[in-house]
Parts: sequence; structure tokens; C-alpha cells
Amino acid sequence: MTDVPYSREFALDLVREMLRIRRFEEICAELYGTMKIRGFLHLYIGEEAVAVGVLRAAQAKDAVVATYREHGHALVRGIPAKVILAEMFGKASGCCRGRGGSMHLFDAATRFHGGNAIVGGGLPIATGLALAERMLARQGIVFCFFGEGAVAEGAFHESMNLAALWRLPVLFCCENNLYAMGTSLARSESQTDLCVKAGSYGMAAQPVDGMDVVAVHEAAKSAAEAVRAGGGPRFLELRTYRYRAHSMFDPDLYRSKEEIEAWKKRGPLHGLTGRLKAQGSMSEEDFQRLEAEVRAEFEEAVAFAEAAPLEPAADLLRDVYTPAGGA
Amino acid sequence: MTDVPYSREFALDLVREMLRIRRFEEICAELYGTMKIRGFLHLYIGEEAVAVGVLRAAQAKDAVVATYREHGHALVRGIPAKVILAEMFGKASGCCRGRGGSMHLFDAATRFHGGNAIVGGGLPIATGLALAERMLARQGIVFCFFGEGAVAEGAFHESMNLAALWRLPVLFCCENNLYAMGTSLARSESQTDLCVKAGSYGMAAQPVDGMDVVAVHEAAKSAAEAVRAGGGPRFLELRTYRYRAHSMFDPDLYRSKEEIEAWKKRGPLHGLTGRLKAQGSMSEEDFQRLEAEVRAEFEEAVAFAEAAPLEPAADLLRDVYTPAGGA
Amino acid sequence: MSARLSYREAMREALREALLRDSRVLLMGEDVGMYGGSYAVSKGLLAEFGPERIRDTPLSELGFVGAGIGAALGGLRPIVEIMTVNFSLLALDPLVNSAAAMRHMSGGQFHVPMVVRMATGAGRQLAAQHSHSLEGWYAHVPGLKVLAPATVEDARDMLWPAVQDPDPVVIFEHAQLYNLEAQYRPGSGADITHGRVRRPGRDLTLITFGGSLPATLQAAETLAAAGIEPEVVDLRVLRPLDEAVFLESVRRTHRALIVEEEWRSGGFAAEITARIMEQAFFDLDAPVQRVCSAEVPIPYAKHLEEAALPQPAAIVAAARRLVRGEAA
Amino acid sequence: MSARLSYREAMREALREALLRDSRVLLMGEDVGMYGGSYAVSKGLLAEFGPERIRDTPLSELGFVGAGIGAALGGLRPIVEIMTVNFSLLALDPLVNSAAAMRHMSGGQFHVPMVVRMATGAGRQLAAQHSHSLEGWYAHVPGLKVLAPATVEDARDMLWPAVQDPDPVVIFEHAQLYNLEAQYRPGSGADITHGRVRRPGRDLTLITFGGSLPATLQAAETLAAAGIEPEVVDLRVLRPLDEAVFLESVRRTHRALIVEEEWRSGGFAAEITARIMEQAFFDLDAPVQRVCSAEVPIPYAKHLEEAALPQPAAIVAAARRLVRGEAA
Ligand SMILES: Cc1ncc(C[n+]2csc(CCOP(=O)(O)OP(=O)(O)O)c2C)c(N)n1
Ligand SMILES: Cc1ncc(C[n+]2csc(CCOP(=O)(O)OP(=O)(O)O)c2C)c(N)n1
Ligand SMILES: [Mg+2]
Ligand SMILES: [Mg+2]
Repeated sequence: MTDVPYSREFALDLVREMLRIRRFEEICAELYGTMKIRGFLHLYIGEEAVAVGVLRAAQAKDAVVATYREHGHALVRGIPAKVILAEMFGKASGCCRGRGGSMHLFDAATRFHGGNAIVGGGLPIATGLALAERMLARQGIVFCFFGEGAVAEGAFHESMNLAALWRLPVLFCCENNLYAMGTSLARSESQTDLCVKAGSYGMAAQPVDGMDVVAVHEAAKSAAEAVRAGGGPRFLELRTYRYRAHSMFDPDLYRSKEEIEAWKKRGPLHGLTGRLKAQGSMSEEDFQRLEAEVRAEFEEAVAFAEAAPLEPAADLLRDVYTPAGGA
Repeated sequence: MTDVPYSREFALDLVREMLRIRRFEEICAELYGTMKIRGFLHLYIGEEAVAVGVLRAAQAKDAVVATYREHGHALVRGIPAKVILAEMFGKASGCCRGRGGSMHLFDAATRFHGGNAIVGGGLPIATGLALAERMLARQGIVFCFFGEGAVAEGAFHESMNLAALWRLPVLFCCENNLYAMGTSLARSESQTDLCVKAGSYGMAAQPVDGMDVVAVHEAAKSAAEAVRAGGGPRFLELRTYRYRAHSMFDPDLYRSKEEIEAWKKRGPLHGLTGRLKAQGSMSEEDFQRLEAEVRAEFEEAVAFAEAAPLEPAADLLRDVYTPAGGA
Repeated sequence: MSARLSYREAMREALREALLRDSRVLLMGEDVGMYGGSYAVSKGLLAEFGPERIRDTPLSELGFVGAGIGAALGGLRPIVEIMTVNFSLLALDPLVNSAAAMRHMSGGQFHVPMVVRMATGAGRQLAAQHSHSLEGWYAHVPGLKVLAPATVEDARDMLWPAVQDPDPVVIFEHAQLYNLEAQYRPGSGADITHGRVRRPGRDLTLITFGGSLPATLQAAETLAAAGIEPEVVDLRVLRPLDEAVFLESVRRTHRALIVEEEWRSGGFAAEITARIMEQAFFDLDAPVQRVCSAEVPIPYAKHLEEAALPQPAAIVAAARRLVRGEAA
Repeated sequence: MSARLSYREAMREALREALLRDSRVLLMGEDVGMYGGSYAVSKGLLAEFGPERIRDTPLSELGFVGAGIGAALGGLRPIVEIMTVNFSLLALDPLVNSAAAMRHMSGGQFHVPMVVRMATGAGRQLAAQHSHSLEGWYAHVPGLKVLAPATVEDARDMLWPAVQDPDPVVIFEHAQLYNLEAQYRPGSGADITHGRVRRPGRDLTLITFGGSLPATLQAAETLAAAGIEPEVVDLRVLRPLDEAVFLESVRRTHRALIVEEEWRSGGFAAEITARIMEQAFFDLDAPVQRVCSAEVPIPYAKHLEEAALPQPAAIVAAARRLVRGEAA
């Protein structure tokens, strides 16, 4: 186990962000139990290293496209937890004023483009966002997240080709957690090496240990740099695992307890804290302080979401179209 | 130039079939000029070796799926020329009673499943036909033709994966004539080696000189055997060229005269006749006899199509649904 | 021979029946097997029938629907499940351009005996990409047949005739119906050509289908309690449309209100209105009215979603206005 | 400042105008560049504006329409061309699930200033997979705006306001109109919110749009010669629908006939019928009627295709029956 090659400050930031996601998701699960959150809820527990490691390589000018399993990405990207939570409570103070819910978090301020509940639906959009960056001669790049299940969709194929053909600045981040709902990768892809698939578009592709936030961050940094330098799109296969069921409706009968337990041993959070403690850059007190900060942040967020007002039903039709004069 | 490794009979059959396609297409072009044929008309001139070489590896029990550029396939498969021509005349004696026209030739007797004017539209259907072969424990395989332009479509991607994942008996025959309407392969695919693309599904793939009917036939025979033996789908990239414009509306401004002329030098028909004459298996008289036979066949076909009746307009709604009791 | 069944169980029993009666039948779609179906409809079928016939597919709606068409052409009797109507947009090309057109375009040579099942509708706070209702789009397409079972009996009994049908049949299952329970009496749902009067009445005709039937029946009871006796017609079959069933009713009641969950403009209710206009205009005492969804991508928040959907109270209010003779 | 232009040239001039006036505009689609557009609309534009702005795409309808959405979100003003409405079925998912829903679903944060142009309609013997009309489907979707320019002026002038519109706009160009020629007067088509009376009249209102306008005007002349004076309303904008223009007319003429090329059941004519039913019922002297296409995948043979489509003779016959007061 090599040393974590970061400043104490940055290392603790990575711990904090992963911890924020972990605790946030746990709270969401509870709030689902008490019916404060409804609809479909997809938790990111186990996959924290991916969003944190990748998005810490993103700059403010970049755009982010994610999926329905996007709380983690939204948090790391900087959407305030209270605004995300208010959204899931269906409140007017939510980032989408309660219209989107868990699967559709959007935030213009951080160029967070959702939240897409169509599997594969984000890839063409990310491709177009990248086209705009290039044609408008801006320096941003696009981070596009999607699950390995999306690889079978035509949208994946068409987008990979377009992005590679036009050499667009997109970093395709495939979160390979081995399952799409109950369907394992081996039962859905004739070729299970996703980097081979990506490579067939002439796109540089790299597998990454998605349980190791350092590995993820290093890979994302260098891939993002290459993309930013105009080298065309790149593909990262982030090998990870979701500890929880697909959604709150999933009886999770398609995989074994042993498999889940084996992956839990490789947990991204205690993996990093263990290394930091071993190398003496973090103490148990540091960790407890982070825990307390995160707890306080989310207590406040829950209170905010609870207290937040509902949008008047009379405003239902607002924003179907842009009001005259607006944009 | 090696000897053509076939009996005189089979070699002459190959010549005859290519000649039939060539002359048929020339007649269609003329008939389009005189407005006997209308709508979109896509000619196969230059590509004859592909349909002939591949389909001479097909058995009666096999199914065939083609595109809107399918006159050649239909002829080789055994749909009578007069019935095809009557179809293009919009007559009731046409194979689809005038409903389909040039782009939609169907024939149940020869398991000819069209004629599909949606680029890529045939691939999922071919995959399903192959699934039926397997699940009904029949011995047929499916020959699926499509242009290289279709490779960019999501339908290609999804079908290749399904067929490979389920190890279905399909032979995917990609007619790579370098252009999709006015768009060259290099301007539409980030990866122009189509066998690499096919290989990324874990599917055996082979490039073939599509101007050499012997090469095509040998490749198709062994690929079809492998598919028939249960080895799963295979992919052939048939490198060919269309001498004519995409359709009768195409001003053909996207490629050079020189390029067309260079390909014409490699013409599949005179390539084969040249070799056969050189090795003494065919004389000029043989060829002239074939020409005469073909001419007679098509003269009769044109007369038949001319004389054929129109379907009564009162029958317009027939066959939108299967009549009660029918199937 | 009568048992209490949920709509979900009824559908599962219908699938079992089809799989047992005809060895050419297979069920294919995303997560129909190992997962048990995203709405748990096919739970247990994998164990009973094995992975060839209960066939999990990759996430490839266009591909596996197209493959279903090919399978049907090849002699199988595929039942293809699409998780949600929103995702069916990915498969409209093969459904419209191939399945629906095949028989006609081939001059009667090839037909496509395929069943496509999909969940439709809102009401579970799933927001804009999982909640739409597009039954009317499918009902617009010549060559398709479109069914909307709204009762446990129909869920149980409409599938088998659909599977036997030589042409492509699309079945819409409103996601809110799956937990509906009722006493099941065999046989009454096996007709797939007719609509049905679900409640006789005389003062106006409420015309509905699928997921809107329960709200409509509930509204009818409220109206009855207030002395207005509505007749409730459940269309059941959207294409080919059984217009006789509602025209006959409207000719008696002289008033019609259509209730459905699609967006109002261009929804299927417009077609029902047009049929009545064309064929029962002189029988009408008041203009036909519609209660549909608000014209908005369905929002997540519960109160907004409720405001967007046709609720019993809105049906009651519209019916009252109609009977009192006011234009809406 | 008046010139004779074809509809095709008008559309090309409109594209040039948009490309010249706004550097964020690009035209993307299959064969828009090197080939010059499958209907030759964009011929010459590649040479003038270069391959970045006149962007040929691979055959990937889903991908490049989705990319158009992303490009619009990113600050460009893409004009996306889909060759034919049938192929647009491959791109309905991004159009409905993303483009149309984006603004509402994101609580007003993101909007999609994209224009999608596509050829629609039959009449050229292209058969079942190239001949459909699905304007009504798009007009059903909240969040989209839908235009159907039917004249040279509208072809020339509706594009620029559509490009400036902050929301996604779908433009239908009937393939039979491209060769239409007319004297062009600038400015009259620049409104994209209203329908228009194309021929004043008093005896009945013929309501139509897009490719059916010429046949309807032709029928109107035949009727006028026989002493029946129809008013002809061209909807121009299918969503948001300008109902005032036809309601006002129907209230004067008391009779309405809708002409359009979609299949009858569930086509857009049904929606027009429903609006008249709901808002002008008491003004009607006779039931509103529809002349639409036969419910059949459009066949290739000329005589069958003609039999399937709304012809002037059928419009005249229906109008006569309507004015004589017979139900159809
Ligand atoms: C087009 C489409 N098909 C099906 C679904 C239903 N669905 C939602 S999530 C999911 C699994 C996706 O798996 P993957 O892409 O691996 O992402 P993960 O959930 O594992 O993060 C499915 C099938 C959908 N939302 N969209
Ligand atoms: C889905 C779809 N998109 C576009 C078209 C229009 N179109 C017809 S043929 C063609 C070119 C196809 O090229 P290719 O697949 O290489 O076949 P080829 O014509 O060269 O035989 C195009 C773009 C279509 N028919 N279907
Ligand atoms: Mg996954
Ligand atoms: Mg080609």
C-alpha cells in the first residue's frame, strides 16, 4: 500500500466528500422509510470514490452529466445538500423546485446537467455540450457519467462515435458496478471488457480501480488533462460496486451476500482513511471532526428541507415554456 | 491470378447471376427514365459479386434480410424477375402486389424478408429470425445484408451485441461501398476498420474483396458453415463499390470521376469472365449465350410487368390486418 | 371457480397460461428473469420456464423489440416487455416502420404475431421520464392493435387472445393498477375487440380506459350519491376502436365526458370526441368534454403530480357542469 | 423587393439568413453538407459556411439529435435536420424525454434553443417507410413548439424566429412543397404564434396545415365555382395552437371541415374537432368533418397512394355534403 500522494488538506477533502456522500445516502434511505422522499431512489453507497475522485479533477468551467444515481455527483460538484434534499422532499426550495426529485437534479450555477433517468440518455447530450465548448472556443470539458448497463444502448454507440469522430472534449466515465438492476454485465454484454469496446471507437480507454479514490483521481486528472489539451474524448472504466439494492423497490435476489461482503471489504472510505492513518496524515479525531461537520451539515439540511415551502399548485404550468422576454 | 476453383457449371452460374443483376439494374434505370418505375431506386451495379457470392452459400431453409438496395439479392435468391419488375411497376402481380416497390421486396416462398428502407432496420429483425431458428430447433441461418453506413446506427450496436451474446445463427454481411449517400466512411466512423468494430462484440470478422466473387463465395461458405455449426454469429466486411449514384436523385458530387473509374477497372463481372476465359472454362460464345438468355428473361419480364393488372383501389385497406381466420 | 387476485398476479397467471399452452411463447425484456420484472409481474417465471423462454435482455429497447419482430416472423410468439412507456420511444421505429407496416407492405406475405407489454402512466412520483401516457400514439398506427386492460379480469384474460392474434398487439398496463385486487371470474375478459359498460347509467356517459377507470368509477359513485347517474364505458381496446359501445350510450344519455391520463392536446380523448361529433352530433344536448392531464412533463412533487393528473373531484365537477348544461 | 422563389430556395435563404445573423447557428444532419441535403435544401451552404457549421453527421438519428440538445444547452443555436419524419422515430426519446421536458424538469434552469427540421408526408411513391405524417404526435408534447410552413413566405420567414426561440421548435416541411413556387414578399411569415386565413369565405371553414394547404385551396376554388364560398384557415403553428383563428371563423360559417394528411384515427384533426366541440358547439349547424389519409401504411403504387391521401375531389365532396347539411 503506497502512501497517499496528496497534501493533508486535499486528502481530508477526499475523505470528507466520500463521507458526505455515504452519510447523505444513509439519511436518504431513512427519509424514504419515513416517506419524506418518494418515487425512485438510487443510492450510491460503495461507489463514493468514483464521483469524488473524478469530479475533483473537474474545474468550475466544466460541465457534468450524470444519471438517476447522481446524489454523490451533485454533492461533490457543490450543489448544497439542503437544496438537493429539499428537491427530494418536493419543495419549492429544491434545486428544481420539486419538479425533478432524486433522479433529476439540475444546477445551472455548477453546470450540473442532470440527472437523467433514461439509461444512456446523457451521452448524446454530453457530446453536444462538448461540441458547444469547442465551437464557442471555450476551455471547458464535459464529464459524462453512466453505468455499465448503458453500454448496450444505441445511445452509447452513437455518442462514442460522434465524440471520437469529431474529437470532442468529453471524458466518458463508465461506472461499472457489474449490475444493471438485476442483470450482470456478463449476461448483457458479449464483450465484458468495456475498454475494448471503447477502444473500438478509436478512443483511449483505461480501467481503473473504482474503490480506490487515489487511483480514480490520478486517472481522471491525467485523462481530463489530455481531453482538455484537445486530444479528443477519453474513456474511463471505473470498476466499482453498489452495496445497496438498485432502488428501494429491489429485493436484491440476483447476487450473493458473499459477493456483497467481499466488495465491502474494499470499501473506498475506510480504504482511504486506513491508508491516511497508517501514514500518519489523519487521526481518529480528524475523522470524528469530519463526521461531526457532516452530521451538522445534514441536520441543518433536513431541517431546511422540512421547513421549506411547497410550490403553489397554481404554478404547475410554469416553465413548460420560457416566458416571453425570458431565456 | 489463380484459377477459379469451381466446376464449369457453377462458374457459369456465377457469371449468369452477376450478369442478371447488371442487366436488370440497367433496365431499371431505363424504366425509371420512362417513368415506369417511380419512387426511390437504388442500383446495385458494381456490387454484384457480393449478393451472388454470399447467397450462393445460402440454403433454401435459410432466411435473408436485405436493404432498399436489394434487387440483386432478390434475383439471386430466386424471386422471379418478372414478379420483381411488376412490383416496381406497382402492379398487382408484383411480389407485394405493388405496395412495396423497389425498396420493399418480400417473398415468403424464398424466406426473403425485405427490403428495409430504414438504415440499420434489418439487423434487429435478422437477430430475431435467428433466435427463432435456434429456439424452434431448425437448421436455418440468417443472412443479413446492410451498408457500411448502418454501422453508425444504434440498431447495429444493439443487434451485434444481442446476436453475439446469445450466439445466434446470423451471418452479418456488411456491404462496404465506402459511401452512405454522400458521406464517406472516413467522415462517419471514428474507426474505419469495420472488422475491428465487429470484433469488439467478440464476433469473428473478416474483410473480403467484394469485387471478387470467388473470394466472396469462399469467405461466405466458410463463415456460413461456422454459423450453421452453432459457433454463433459472424461478420463479413465485403469491400465493394457502387458505380452509380446513390439513387436516381443523387447528383453524385461527393466523389471523383477518377475514383469511380479506378473501381470500375476491378469490375466483378469482367473480373470473373476474364479469369474463366484465361483458364479456358468459358468462351465468348458461352458469354453471349448467357447474355441472350438473360435478355430474353428480362424482355419477358418487362412485358409481363407492363401487362400486369393494377390492384383495385378498393382493396387499399386489405392486409393492414390479417383477416379473421387467416394468418 | 372464483379467486381474489391482484392485477399483477392476474397478469402473471396470464403469462403462465400463455407459456404453458404454447411452446412458441417466450417472454423477453429487461429484467424479466433474474430480477422478476421491474414491477414484479414475472416473478417466479424464470424458475418455472428457464432462461430461454424467460429471456433477460441487455438495455437495448430498439434491439430487443426489433428482435421480437424477427422472432415473430420466424415462427415464435414473443411477448416483449418494455419497462415503461417512456422507454418505448426508443423502440418506436421498429414498431411503426416494421411491425405495423409489415403485412401490408409485403402484400400480405408476412405478419408479425408479437405482443408488446408496457407499463404506462403516472401517480408514483417518478417524474418526467417515467410517467407519461402515450396510448393514443400507438392507437394512431394502422397495423397495430392496442389494448388497455383496466380490471383484474382483463389483465388475466386479454393476454391469451392477444398472443394468438396474428398481428402485433400492444398492451398497456397502468402502473397504478398492479396492486388493484378483485374477485376474479374466468372468461369475461377474453374478448379483445369490444369495449364494455362498467356501470349502467342514464344521465351522461363517462368514457375512459386503463388507469383512469378506477377514478372514473369513483367519481360515478359520488355523482350517483348526488342524484346524477352516469354510465361508465371502459374502451378496453383502443385500436381497432369499438365505437359502437360509446356511441350507443351517448345516444341514450345525450352527454359525454371523456377521462384519460394523456396530455389533453392531441390525446386519445380528442379522437373519441371526433367520433361522437361525426356520428352522434344530433343526439348531443351539450358539447362533449374532456378531463385529461395538464400539459406539462409530469412533476415529482406529490401535490404537483396530483394537480397534473385527472382526479375524481375534477371528473365530478366536469360532469356536474355538463349535466347542468353549462359549457366548460 | 419581391422575387419568385421556390419553397426549397426559400428554406435555403432562411438557413443562410440564420447562419449569417448568428454565429452560434449551425446546421447538422445526414448529408446536409457534401451531398447538399437529401432534398437539396442546403445545397451550396457547405461551400459558404464550412464543415463546422454545415455539419454532416453519421447515420445516428438518436445521437445527433441528442447532441443537438446538448449543443443548445451549451450555448449554440443548432438547426438539426432529420431527413424524413419516419426516421425521426429513432430520435423521439431525446426529443420527448429530454428536450421537451428539460426546462420544466430543471425548475426553469435549463432550456433548449434548438430547431429540428424534417421532411414529412407522402405523394412521391416512396412507400411505407418514407411517407408518413406525424405532426400530431409532436404537437401532443408539452415543451415543444411545432410549426408547419405551407407557403413560400412561411418557409422563408418562420425559421429565424424559430432559431431565436429559447425553446425547442420542430418544423415540418412537406416534401411535396419543395418545388412550389411563388412570389415572395418579405416579412409576412415572421410570426410563429398565429394561424392565418388564406382565403376568406362565408359558407364553411376549411381548416388545414402544411402539405394539405394546396389541395385545400384548390378544392376551395372548385367549390367557389359551384357557388360555395369556403374560408380556408392555415394553422401554421400546431403547438401552442392558435385556436382563436379557426374558432372565430367557425362561429361565422357554422360549418367546419378539417383536411390533413395524417391517418384519421388520432390525427391532429381530432384535436381541432375537439376544440370546436368544446368551444363552438352551439355555433355549429352541422357536425365537423375530417378528410384525412386512409388508415394504411402508405403504399408504393401510384393509384393506391393517391387513393390513400386526401385529394381535392374528396375535400370538395365532403364540403358539399357538409353544406347541404347531410352527416357524412
Ligand atoms: C432506456 C431505459 N431503459 C430502462 C430503464 C430502467 N432502468 C433504470 S436504471 C437501470 C439499470 C441501469 O444500470 P447501469 O447503467 O449499470 O447503472 P447503475 O444503476 O448500475 O448505476 C434500468 C434498467 C431506464 N431508466 N431507461
Ligand atoms: C434511419 C435512416 N436514416 C436515413 C436514411 C436515408 N438514407 C437512405 S440510404 C442512406 C445511405 C445508407 O448508406 P449505406 O448503409 O452505406 O448503404 P448503401 O446505400 O451504400 O448501400 C441514407 C442516409 C434512411 N433510409 N434511414
Ligand atoms: Mg451498473
Ligand atoms: Mg454504403
